[in-house]
Amino acid sequence: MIDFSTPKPIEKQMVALQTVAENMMRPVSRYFDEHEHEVPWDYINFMHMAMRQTGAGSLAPKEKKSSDEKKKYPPIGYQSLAFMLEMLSWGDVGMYLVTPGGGLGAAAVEAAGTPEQKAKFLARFKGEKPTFAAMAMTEPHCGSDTSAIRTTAVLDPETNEWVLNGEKIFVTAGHKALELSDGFVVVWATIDPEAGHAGMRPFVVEAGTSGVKVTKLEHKMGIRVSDTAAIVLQDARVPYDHILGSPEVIKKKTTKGFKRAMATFDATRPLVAATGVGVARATLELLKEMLAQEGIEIRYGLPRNKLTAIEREIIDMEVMLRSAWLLVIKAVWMADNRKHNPLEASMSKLRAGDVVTKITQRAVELMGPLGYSRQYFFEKWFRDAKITDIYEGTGQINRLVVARNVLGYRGSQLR
Amino acid sequence: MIDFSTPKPIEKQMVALQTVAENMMRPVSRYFDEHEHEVPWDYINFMHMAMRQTGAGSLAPKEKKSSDEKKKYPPIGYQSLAFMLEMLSWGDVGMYLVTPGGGLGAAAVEAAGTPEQKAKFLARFKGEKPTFAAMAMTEPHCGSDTSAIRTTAVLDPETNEWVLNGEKIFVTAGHKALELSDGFVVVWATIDPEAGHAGMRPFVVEAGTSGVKVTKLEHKMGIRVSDTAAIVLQDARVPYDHILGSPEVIKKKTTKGFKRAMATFDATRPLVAATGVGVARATLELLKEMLAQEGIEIRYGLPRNKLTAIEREIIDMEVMLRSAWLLVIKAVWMADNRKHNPLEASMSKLRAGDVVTKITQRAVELMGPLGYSRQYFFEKWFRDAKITDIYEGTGQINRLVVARNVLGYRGSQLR
Amino acid sequence: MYAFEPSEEQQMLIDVVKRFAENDVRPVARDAEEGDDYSPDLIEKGWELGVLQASVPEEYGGFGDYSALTGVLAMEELAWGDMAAAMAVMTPSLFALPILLAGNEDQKQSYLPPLVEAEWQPYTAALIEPHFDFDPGDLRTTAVQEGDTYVINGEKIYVPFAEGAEAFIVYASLDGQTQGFIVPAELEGITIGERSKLLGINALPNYSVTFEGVRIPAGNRLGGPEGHDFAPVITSARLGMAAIGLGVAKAAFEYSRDYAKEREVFGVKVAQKQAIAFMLAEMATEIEAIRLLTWEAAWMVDNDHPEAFKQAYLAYTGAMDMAMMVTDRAVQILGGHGYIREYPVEMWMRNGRGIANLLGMAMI
Amino acid sequence: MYAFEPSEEQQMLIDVVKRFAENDVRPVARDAEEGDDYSPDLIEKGWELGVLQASVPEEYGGFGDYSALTGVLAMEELAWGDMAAAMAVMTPSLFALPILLAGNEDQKQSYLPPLVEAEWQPYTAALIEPHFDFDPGDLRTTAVQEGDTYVINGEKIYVPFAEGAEAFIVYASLDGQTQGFIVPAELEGITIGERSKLLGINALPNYSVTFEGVRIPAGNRLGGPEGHDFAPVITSARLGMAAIGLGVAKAAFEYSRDYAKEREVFGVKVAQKQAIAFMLAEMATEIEAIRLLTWEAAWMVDNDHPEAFKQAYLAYTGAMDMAMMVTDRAVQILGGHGYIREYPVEMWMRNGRGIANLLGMAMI
Repeated sequence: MIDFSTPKPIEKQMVALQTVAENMMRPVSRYFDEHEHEVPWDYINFMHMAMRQTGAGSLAPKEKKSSDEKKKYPPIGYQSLAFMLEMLSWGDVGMYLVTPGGGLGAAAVEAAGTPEQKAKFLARFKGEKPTFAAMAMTEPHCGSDTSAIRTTAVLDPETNEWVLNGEKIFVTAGHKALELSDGFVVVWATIDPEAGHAGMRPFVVEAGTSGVKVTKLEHKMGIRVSDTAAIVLQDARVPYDHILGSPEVIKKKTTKGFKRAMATFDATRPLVAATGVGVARATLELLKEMLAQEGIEIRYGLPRNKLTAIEREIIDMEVMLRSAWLLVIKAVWMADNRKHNPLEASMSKLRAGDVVTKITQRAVELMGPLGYSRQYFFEKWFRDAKITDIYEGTGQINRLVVARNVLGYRGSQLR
Repeated sequence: MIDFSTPKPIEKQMVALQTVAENMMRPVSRYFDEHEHEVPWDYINFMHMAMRQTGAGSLAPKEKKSSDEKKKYPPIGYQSLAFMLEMLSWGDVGMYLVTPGGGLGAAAVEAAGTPEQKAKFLARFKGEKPTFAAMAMTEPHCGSDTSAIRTTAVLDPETNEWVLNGEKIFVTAGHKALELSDGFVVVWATIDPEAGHAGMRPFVVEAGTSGVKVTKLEHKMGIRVSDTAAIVLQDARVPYDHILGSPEVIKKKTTKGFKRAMATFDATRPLVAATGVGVARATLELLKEMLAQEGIEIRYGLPRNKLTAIEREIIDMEVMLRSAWLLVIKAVWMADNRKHNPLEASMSKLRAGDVVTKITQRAVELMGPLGYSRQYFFEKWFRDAKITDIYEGTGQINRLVVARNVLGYRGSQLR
Repeated sequence: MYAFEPSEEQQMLIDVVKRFAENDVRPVARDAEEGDDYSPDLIEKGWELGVLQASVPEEYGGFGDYSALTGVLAMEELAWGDMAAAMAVMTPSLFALPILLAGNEDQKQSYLPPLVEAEWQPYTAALIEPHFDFDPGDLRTTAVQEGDTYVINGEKIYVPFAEGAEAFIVYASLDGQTQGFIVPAELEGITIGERSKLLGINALPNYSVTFEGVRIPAGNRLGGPEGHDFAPVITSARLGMAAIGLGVAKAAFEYSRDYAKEREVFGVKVAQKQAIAFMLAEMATEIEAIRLLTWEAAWMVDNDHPEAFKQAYLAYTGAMDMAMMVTDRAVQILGGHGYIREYPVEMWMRNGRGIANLLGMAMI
Repeated sequence: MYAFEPSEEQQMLIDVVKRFAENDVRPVARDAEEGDDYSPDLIEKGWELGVLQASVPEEYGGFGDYSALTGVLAMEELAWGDMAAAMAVMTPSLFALPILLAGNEDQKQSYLPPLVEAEWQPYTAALIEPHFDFDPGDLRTTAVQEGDTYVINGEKIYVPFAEGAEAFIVYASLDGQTQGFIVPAELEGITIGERSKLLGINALPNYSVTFEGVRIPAGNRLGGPEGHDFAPVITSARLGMAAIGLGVAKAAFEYSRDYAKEREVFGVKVAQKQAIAFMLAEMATEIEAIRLLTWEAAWMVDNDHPEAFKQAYLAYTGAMDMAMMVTDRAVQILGGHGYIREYPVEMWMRNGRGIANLLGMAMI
């Protein structure tokens, strides 16, 4: 069966989320853009409360249901998340990024942790206070090339602790995870610098760990309300069982650990794509709304050579936007149904990155002098959009992934 | 001084060429498209006569003038050629390719030959009968990768002859050069298969050489009036002095010979670009003419968001076309003024390839059902255009060349 | 609930169509394009796959229910074999589907069973007109009511199998609205012109047809005296062309991908060059994106979704650009080989452009 | 005769401007954008390079002849330093150039020498209006003749240095034609609004200005009683923005090229990856293509070529797309570093988009 109907539970959820986006995000969106590094506590506290009440403890999909429940309703955890993220990003993608509940850090624990680790590390998101987690992968000298990571983890046999040393940058919500809440950062470090990817392991570094310091908050073009931290680890000690995954995997020098991290990307890439789609939809909707106020309606159905330039732009945008969204939905549907989806995940990410960039850039142009003004959201979304094609794998990295998949190549055959 | 005025001699020349394009080419353009491999002798004979009368013996730029003359008028040989090729291609790019006078083969002799070789090989183009020359580089197993050439040239010490063996494909006008006139083909062969580019040398193989055979004429998407030959060399023997260039260069195992061939490309690439510009201009002009008949005039000066979709397309096409042409002019101006121009040559070629492809493809779409019909030239130019981005270095090869130049990289640093 | 896998029945249909496309169509497609046309046997074999029949309910001679989605799935595979073959095999649907989608009960009963239950027959339709800004919603061919008849005047082009056709659906402007009319071929005032020569799909015989004072009974108006909504008809045409665009693009993508994996340059496979690999990645992504858009539009049609008309328009718009982009790049990846007729990609590029120009020559 | 090398005089001007851009502007550009504005000293230093002065004949206080081409060459270098700085330094030309190009002898004599011979002064112009489809050829601000005066009504935005300005050229629609009017700042009915906050060029103070029944003598109409042709004025504005686009794009291209040569990925330099190298190749080609188009348009202006208006429009159109494409790719090549304000490319991307939106804020 091919079916394009939105699951009912998601439809219900969207009503509430749209209210949040409209009433909690949009009204303060400009304020926090202009007051960089101020924290939108109202939104954060509200979301924390709301998620506790609805039982949604984190942004990661809910734990598996009993097999009985499963039969009644196929899994829609990732689909639900994609819709949620799209709508929140429609509200304000920077604010979405500071939604409490764990973000990419919790997703990594969810994807790579043992049941004990999940229990231990994820419980905090259901607590009294809003709590954050983050993922720390990038280092100053390396961007997309994760095999070049230099942060080291050495086991101290006396204390059975891991000792971490290194510097991480571009840690989304790192400040909130380590300094504004009792959260954690999942730090990728190597236990064998000679081994490349095979040596890489994820470690849970909790707030309050000595030797861990947020050294800088980046000033960014867009998504300014979201903190992007630089973190230095200097002889930071974490307990042995803070290395994510089962002990056998930990010891073997294989790339399994790394591959598991990549599997995290298969799950998170379509979600990042969804945030881009949200920004693009916001832009297109406002564009059409403002044109409608000028009496301009789009005449769907005309041959292209009878359209106005604006109509053609809008129609092209609609094609781009809808098809990007459908790629997202297919990718998360695959995730929900435990189908291997690196190809579809990267397709959705690269296309969403392209699409949101193009749509926001064209919208600023189409709106003429108004497009360039900070009185309207167009210019802000132009700035917010561009990160979609950069973080969680640039457009280039995702093209590599797609190419390898369609060509049947290993990484070594196509770099 | 920066100056964009067309030199007077070129302006004069263009009047005559436009007459040729309009009266000798356009009326038979469709006929020869539909009668593949028929030879347009009327055009060929006319052009041969005309060029003899005007003293232009070949398509290669005229020999150097005395230094007195030089002072009076800066050199415009390549510029003149670019204008000529653009106009003839505006008439019919396939027919331009069968213009007698030597084409790329003569250009190679011009660029790489000794004075004696030039005298010997180029005289024939001023003779009674129209004569052709061709360049044979590509082989069945290799396209852009000229270092992989397998055709061999071995010196027979007894006869002091070169013995050539191999197979060449995509030889433009090869049939006319070897079988329909007393012309020649410049065949690239290796004198040392282990040496890569350093072993490559150009050899003049004349019509009537035993062991040389045209084995196939390709059926092509467009430019059907131009013959594209496959040639087999089987113990083909040519005299020692048919290896182009001075003897010292010949003996040394350096890449000088190859680099000289590449210099040929610096000269010919903008000329090929010019042919693409000619096709693109033909398309845009017909498009505007047909729109004008429908009462559609382009309103230059309006903000883009007030244009119709057609106006915007036409304006974008004009931007593309004119700027591509200016890149061509700059590249040939540099050639005329003996400025090193591989960067500009490749820029003009890659952009012309893009531009003519886009313009012809969009024109077919814009013209709706008419665009797809063989009653109009749009569909023919769509087919003719695409080769511009393929032969004489694909768009990809030219991007490599441009990239190396802007990055200051050698070939080994960027492949 | 989202789901992205064809049903078992759909998959079976896809499989048989794919086999036909691969084993019967591909080997003769180039010769057909170069002038040999497709043999009646091949067209009949394609017809018997039952793509149209599966869309027609039993009461009208078929064995299924109309599903735009199933049609899209089958058409992509057919067109993967060859665009002209797909259009030739499916030409009778140009006549049957408008009747199924917009005809009244009487028309369905009269016309569908004899068409659907029999061998392939040249029933066809005339929509396209010879103007650069041809617009299905604003035709120059006119229908005027005169008493109990409609009089049709106008010029149509690219009418598949017009020569020798049994009957046409002719689209004409009636008081400014596009309406279909069932026109038997033997009526007076119909002149079949010369066979058209086109940029591509030359294996599909198609002709210009002039209608001069052609008079048909009022009952031949599609949908009966009150006429019909044109939206479902043009939506079906858009989805048909979008699906063909997917098929042509898939063919070109696969071929150029395989070529790039096979051929060497500078000591590695062409496909190992980022510039080529990225092209292929973008081609694959674009095809998949437009496929999903087309599927969703077809699903909307099947579910009477109010946005179906708009979505099919978007899918068709996306498909015309996608097909051009993908087929153009396929030629580029093959380089010189892309440009010669020994390889199929240049034909796919010519056909691929047609997605934009030939709306109305296929329906699903 | 074609030639593509600046004259000696032009090269000297390019060189001094380049030095200023590199040594004086670049080091403070980020701080200026983030709120510090440019110091009057820096603006004065830029002014004294004599870019405008070189375009004004001696009789009006300058030391050269008007040349659009020279202006384009200098403006590209200035904008390479910073777009807002280029616009700030050149703001007086928004007032002087229309008078030079379209004013009558009297106006030239009265206004040019005191402006050109003195230090930088806030003379400016008001063209842009707050509508999405703002069209310089179809303004909503109106001028109506009443006896010996014109009465101006309307709202303008993005007027550089409006706060504290000496005088404006205000563009308004007079009987449907765009005409310029010389408006001293002290007149009644002029209200300077708040400073505008924009996507980019925030170091350039600019304001909305409302004109309510502002009454000026008839002699203040640009060109005198018969008025003037608007084409040379808007052409100068288009070339000014195109040249700025070239400067911003060149800055972004060079920076991302150097970054790509420096930074390593997967064991090689980023620039050694075909995907990145090809991006850079296309950026370089596009910049050069639009540069030649802009040069040609400016050359046409200087040679009274009948196509100058159209060509400048094409150059400007090309420049807006080129600037966006190049600056967007520069950010992409820097990846995460492209997105943070520690590096300049994100600013260039925001400025680059402005080429399309800010027509009328610079002239050459």
